Amino acid sequence: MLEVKDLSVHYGVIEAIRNVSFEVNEGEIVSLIGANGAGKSTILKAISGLHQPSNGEIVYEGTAITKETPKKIVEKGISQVPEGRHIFSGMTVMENLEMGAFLRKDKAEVQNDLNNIFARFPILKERMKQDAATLSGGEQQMVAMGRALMSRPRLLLLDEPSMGLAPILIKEIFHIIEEINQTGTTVLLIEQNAKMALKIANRGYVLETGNVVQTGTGKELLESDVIQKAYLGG
Amino acid sequence: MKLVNKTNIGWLILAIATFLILQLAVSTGLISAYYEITLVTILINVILAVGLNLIIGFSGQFSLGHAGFMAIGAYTAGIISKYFPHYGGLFLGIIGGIILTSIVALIVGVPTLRLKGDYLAIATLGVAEIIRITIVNMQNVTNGAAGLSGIPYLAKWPLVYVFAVLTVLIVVNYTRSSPGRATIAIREDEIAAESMGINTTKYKTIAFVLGAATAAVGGALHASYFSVIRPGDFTFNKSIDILIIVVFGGIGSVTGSIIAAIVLGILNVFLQPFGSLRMIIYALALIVIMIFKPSGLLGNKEFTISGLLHLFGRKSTIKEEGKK
Amino acid sequence: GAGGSTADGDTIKLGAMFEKTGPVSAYGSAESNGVKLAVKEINEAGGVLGKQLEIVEYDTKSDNTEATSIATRLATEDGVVAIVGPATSGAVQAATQPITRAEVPLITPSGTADNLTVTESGEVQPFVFRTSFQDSFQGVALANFATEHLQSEKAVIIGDSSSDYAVGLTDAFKNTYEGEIVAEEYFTQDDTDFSAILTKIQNQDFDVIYLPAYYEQAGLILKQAREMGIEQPILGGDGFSNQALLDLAGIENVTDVYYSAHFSLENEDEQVQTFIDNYTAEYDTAPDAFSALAYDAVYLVAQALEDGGEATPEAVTAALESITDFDGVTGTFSIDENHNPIKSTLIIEVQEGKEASTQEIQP
Amino acid sequence: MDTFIQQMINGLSLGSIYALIALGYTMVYGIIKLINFAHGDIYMVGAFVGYTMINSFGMGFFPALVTAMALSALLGVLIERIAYKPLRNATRIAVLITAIGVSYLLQNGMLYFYGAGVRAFPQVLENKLYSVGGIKVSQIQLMIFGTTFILMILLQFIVQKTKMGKAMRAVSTDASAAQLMGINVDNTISFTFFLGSSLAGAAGVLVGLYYNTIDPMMGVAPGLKAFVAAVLGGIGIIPGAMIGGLTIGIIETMVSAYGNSMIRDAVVYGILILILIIRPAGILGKHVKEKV
Amino acid sequence: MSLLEVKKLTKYFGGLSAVSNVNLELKSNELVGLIGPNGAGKTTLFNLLTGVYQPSEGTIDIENDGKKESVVGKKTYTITDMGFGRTFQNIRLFKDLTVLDNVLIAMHSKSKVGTLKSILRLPSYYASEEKMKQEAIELLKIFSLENKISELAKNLPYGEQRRLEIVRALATKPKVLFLDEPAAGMNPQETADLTALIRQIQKDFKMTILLIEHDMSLVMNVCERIYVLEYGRMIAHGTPEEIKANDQVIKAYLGGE
Ligand SMILES: Nc1ncnc2c1ncn2[C@@H]1O[C@H](COP(=O)(O)OP(=O)(O)OP(=O)(O)O)[C@@H](O)[C@H]1O
Ligand SMILES: Nc1ncnc2c1ncn2[C@@H]1O[C@H](COP(=O)(O)OP(=O)(O)OP(=O)(O)O)[C@@H](O)[C@H]1O
Ligand SMILES: [Mg+2]
Ligand SMILES: [Mg+2]
Repeated sequence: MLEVKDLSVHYGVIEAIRNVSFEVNEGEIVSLIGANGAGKSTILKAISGLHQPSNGEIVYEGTAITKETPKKIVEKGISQVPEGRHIFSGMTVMENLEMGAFLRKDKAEVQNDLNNIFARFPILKERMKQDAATLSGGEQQMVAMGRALMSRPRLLLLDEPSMGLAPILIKEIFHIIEEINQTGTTVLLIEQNAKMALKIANRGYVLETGNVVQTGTGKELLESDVIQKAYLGG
Repeated sequence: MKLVNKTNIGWLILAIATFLILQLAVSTGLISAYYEITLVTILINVILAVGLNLIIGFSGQFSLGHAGFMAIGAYTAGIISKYFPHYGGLFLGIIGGIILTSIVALIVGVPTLRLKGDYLAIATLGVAEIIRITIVNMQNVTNGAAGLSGIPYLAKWPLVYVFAVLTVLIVVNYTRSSPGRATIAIREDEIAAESMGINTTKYKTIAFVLGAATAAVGGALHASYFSVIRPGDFTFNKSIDILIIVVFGGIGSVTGSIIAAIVLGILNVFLQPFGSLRMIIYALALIVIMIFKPSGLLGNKEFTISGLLHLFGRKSTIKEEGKK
Repeated sequence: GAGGSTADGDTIKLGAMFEKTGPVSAYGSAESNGVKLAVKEINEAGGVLGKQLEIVEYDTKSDNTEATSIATRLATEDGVVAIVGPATSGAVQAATQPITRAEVPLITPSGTADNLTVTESGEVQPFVFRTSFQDSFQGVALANFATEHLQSEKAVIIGDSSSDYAVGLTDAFKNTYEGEIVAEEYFTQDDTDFSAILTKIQNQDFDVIYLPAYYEQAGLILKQAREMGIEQPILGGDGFSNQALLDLAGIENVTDVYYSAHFSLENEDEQVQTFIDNYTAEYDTAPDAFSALAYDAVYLVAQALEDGGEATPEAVTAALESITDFDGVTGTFSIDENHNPIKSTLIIEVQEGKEASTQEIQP
Repeated sequence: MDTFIQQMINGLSLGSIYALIALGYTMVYGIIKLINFAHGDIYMVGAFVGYTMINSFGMGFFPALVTAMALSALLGVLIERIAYKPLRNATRIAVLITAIGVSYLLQNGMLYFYGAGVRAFPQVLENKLYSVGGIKVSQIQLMIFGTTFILMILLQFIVQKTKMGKAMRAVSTDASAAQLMGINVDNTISFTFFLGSSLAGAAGVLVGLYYNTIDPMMGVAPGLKAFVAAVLGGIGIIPGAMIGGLTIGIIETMVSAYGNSMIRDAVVYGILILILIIRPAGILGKHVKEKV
Repeated sequence: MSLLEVKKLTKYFGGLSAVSNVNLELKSNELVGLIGPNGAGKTTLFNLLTGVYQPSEGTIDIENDGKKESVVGKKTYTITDMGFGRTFQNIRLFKDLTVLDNVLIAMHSKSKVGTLKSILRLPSYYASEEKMKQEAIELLKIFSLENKISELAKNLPYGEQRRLEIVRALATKPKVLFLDEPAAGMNPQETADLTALIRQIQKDFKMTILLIEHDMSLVMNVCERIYVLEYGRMIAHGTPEEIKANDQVIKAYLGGE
């Protein structure tokens, strides 16, 4: 479904990632793991069209989207929960969620999806009219997640969705990711919490200072020694 | 202990050398009467811009009222030195201007500096307008809208030069000290600064008052050098002119302000013959420069002698790479 | 310095410095036009002392510091024999010191403050001249006119607090006027809405409005006052003297308006009519007092050049001091010992936008 | 009492002019956080377009108004694309200087081509004067007040309720997240300028007609006043611009009417500062303490 | 007497009570955890303690030289001076300044360097400047940041930024240190390193630490006691073992396995 070939991205003169290649098949959960600064978020930015890669190709369902605008990419069904939440301050929780459905025209369905999201995150329903900027960190994370789902993505890009969440919610989030996946959304997941990420992932890639250094099924990676040491804390 | 360190000596030599070169140029007629005016205008602009940079660039407070403080300095010095037309009178005037301006800045600073961003800009703009209108209305003292003329011409260029160097020295010393760092921290993140134990109001006020005081010096020298001042010289536009120098040089860069004052001063000389086209060219230049150098000439970096060497060093390596 | 070196060249350089951009650019631009027209005419007629005049012109941006800089540039770098301009008193003051040091004469067409040519302590500025009359003369003339011809006893003053011109006229009027001044209201140059002060004075008892202001605001005040139903006569200075006054106020509103003027568009004088025709042909708009005064200033310099017989600043200065019976479009005048023109003012009465009568008042 | 009511009306009509200019100002301001110093000059250009259309092309008032709005809008978009867009990632103050540059350019460009003198705006609408018990209101005054009020409601509706408006707000708080929602940031900002500048153009024609005077520098003072009004009402808050504009208009009038017209502006700024000290985020602004 | 005593602390935001009726006590040299679901009011509690927000009700007292002093109504910088240091949930470093400057700024209020002295550059100024620099570098060494003193804060990797925040808070010489999710965004390895570090500073500096964290591997490892907030109310308090076993906490926060 998504194929990233020899992708290189620069910030000015800094090369954030170099010749990264990986693929995501329809219906999979694929996890990217790696230390801070390895370039994980950069890859997602390149896929969403927020940052132009300097080299390489991104192919989505057979067509190259490397040079497409973010808008076109969203229209094609790719949605992202960005690192650091990036919720819209000055807008209410409700408006934030509605923004997720910006390109959708099927009003009734949108309402339906909104209800589903409130069912998943009941606290958001309570905070519906509150300025999203004043939400707690975890609540904001839920808004960001809900907002991405509102576009009914076919491919969902998640950048550290469990960051700052309470343990019970982390479990819930991973549960939700699996659920979303089962209802037909393909997921590309970035996580610090590699253990949980690899547990639900079909496959995973390990990134180190801009390079893919290891790949395998979630299970294989979980069990590999190097991974155990470097990312799972022994 | 470290009073005589390399950097200080370096700058001292630079300041004296510049002075001697200028002196030579003036006495040989290389700098004619006309270029002397340009020189003094640049020096006064340096004083004004460095002071405003302290407020905007270092404490991060957006002030649009610099012309008001300049006006207080100019009028105080103008009036006093008309009474005592000798250097004693001028210095009395400058000191009086500094004191008066500082008092006004303190009075307006304490309540308004808690305003943020553009709200503060409007408040300071208002203060400057109030100062100007007060001057217009104090007919007996200030001669109202017609302004003061015949102010004794005492601030010859060397004096202005000395004041410019002093101003730069004071501002640089301040910004590169512990209180100065505290001030910069406010610019970076007010809440974090406060959580680090910094009395933000206090340091904002210090920067504001210090900046205002330098504006008073600039105004006083302006009055003495040009002999004529009127309220119309200190409008909002004047504040904008100084702001342009600050931004053009680089917000938070003292050397940037100095370079920008020089560049814009020289640009003005070149543009003068263009008549009414010149403002069009100037406007275009402003736009183009900001588009290509949005952070100003120096960004928030300082021009240093070692940096210059470094730059040349790097350039030469680029060249070598090119050869390969 | 370099001042006198032009005598050897094939042209005589004449400096011009005007407020061509910035807040008072309307006056500076009009004067610049007057200067250019005069120089063109002089050159077409063969020049002065057998040489062509060449204008070296700069824009002061309506900024006084810039005026100092430019005056210095003209006087010391460009080698002009004389400088015409600038339009406002402040700029003239800013230019005085440099031109005095360089000993180059300056003739301001419309710097009207009393202390331009004579300092507060009574010394004559040796190199500053003007072609307009000074604020005190005009203010006194208007005050007397108000009493004698309008029989007014109670006046309201509406003045521009941001312009020294208006302040000068106000002061002179207040010092001379024999009646009572029942109210003083002020506005600034940027204002377009005068309803507050007009509503305020409407209820007061007065028989004349004294309006020392330039035509831009005066026109709007006339319109707003008349539309509001204020019908008392309105008296103003030479700042009214521009065609735009009628356009702005609307012809029907310019009634019972009196103002002092240097020249009148209705003047039958051949010289004046030629000037008006040439100016209109050149710039597609009728000249105003500013352009006329600047035009005269150039001819004044030309005459001084001829009189002095030498294209040097020294000769021009000396000749300017002794000019008598100069015949200009703004009247025939001599320069007095204080470097001011001795000329009479016309007080023009306007009814329904038409000049109804003119009266000459001698100084 | 009559005088007081008349002065109140004077204040309201002056204030509604400030408000009219401030509306476009505050909207642009609210969306891209730029003090668009050129706004006052677009207003000036609008007035000149209207003038030219009526004088040289013999248009009627309404066609001239529409043309002025369209051309101003186009100018606004053009300015944004050329002068502001390259500075998307620069500091706000850098863009502010660019805006000052644009402002100088428009002023001096018009000065160059049209000359510095004032022009009388053709009086194409008959200005009826309504008089009720000694209190006078003119037709244009009512028209300006009405236009301002309707535009305020319209703008508020657009920004708060329409999809475009929501996109505008989203772009204003987080442009990259807005892109992730499928919003075209460039188009949204252009639209903002389109709307804001067309309002400025309309204001130019209306005010030109009302006061009967236009000149290349006419945008400077109202531009500054509109900026002050926008801040006073609360930055980016559309009804705030209206309230800010009216407040300033009324204070100015009242100071002239019952105080000393000589110190009018000083009093206005004094009151302004007091209001800001009491309400640091403007009259309608909520002083939200940043969530830490 | 305890070092910090919080009684009946309440904070309303409009109708919402983000913190309600909270009692909390810290003794000298203690390491205490504060956990609770997202939006429970933990960060708000920190903000109340440090004067960023003013409480709607309740008291906060700190012991100073044997005397009880209230911090309610005081400005944040005064409270910092009285001995409260903190880090922020969303990192708030002085991004465009160097690592060293970040630390020096935090030392400023205790250094008492006068403005006039700095401008005139008296010899004593250089002495105190030098001393501050040395102290700052000492602190940075503890966190292995001494090689990065002239890097800009924003160019540090995330984990190091978190550590720098802690150094900066320590530089204010606090009696009590409030850490708000110091391990957020760190991988397990980095979290383990941080755990050791927190233990060490508590020992070396004899400091009282109150720690907010969602990472149970950190909290349960280092904390002697733990407070649990939910919907602004304190729902539990006890040793890690007690908390782990507390039904209410499991239901609201930990989740069952
Ligand atoms: N806007 C930017 N400008 C310059 N450099 C950047 C920028 N964004 C990221 N980088 C650099 O690119 C590299 C990769 O960053 P990226 O954010 O993709 O890492 P990451 O793997 O997502 O890390 P983390 O786990 O901290 O989120 C880092 O070295 C980072 O410093
Ligand atoms: N300034 C504010 N205005 C309005 N509500 C606020 C404000 N600050 C916090 N809140 C609300 O108070 C509640 C507590 O927020 P707080 O940030 O303290 O939660 P937290 O316990 O730190 O959560 P997390 O673990 O997710 O960071 C939240 O519901 C939040 O929406
Ligand atoms: Mg990342
Ligand atoms: Mg929190």
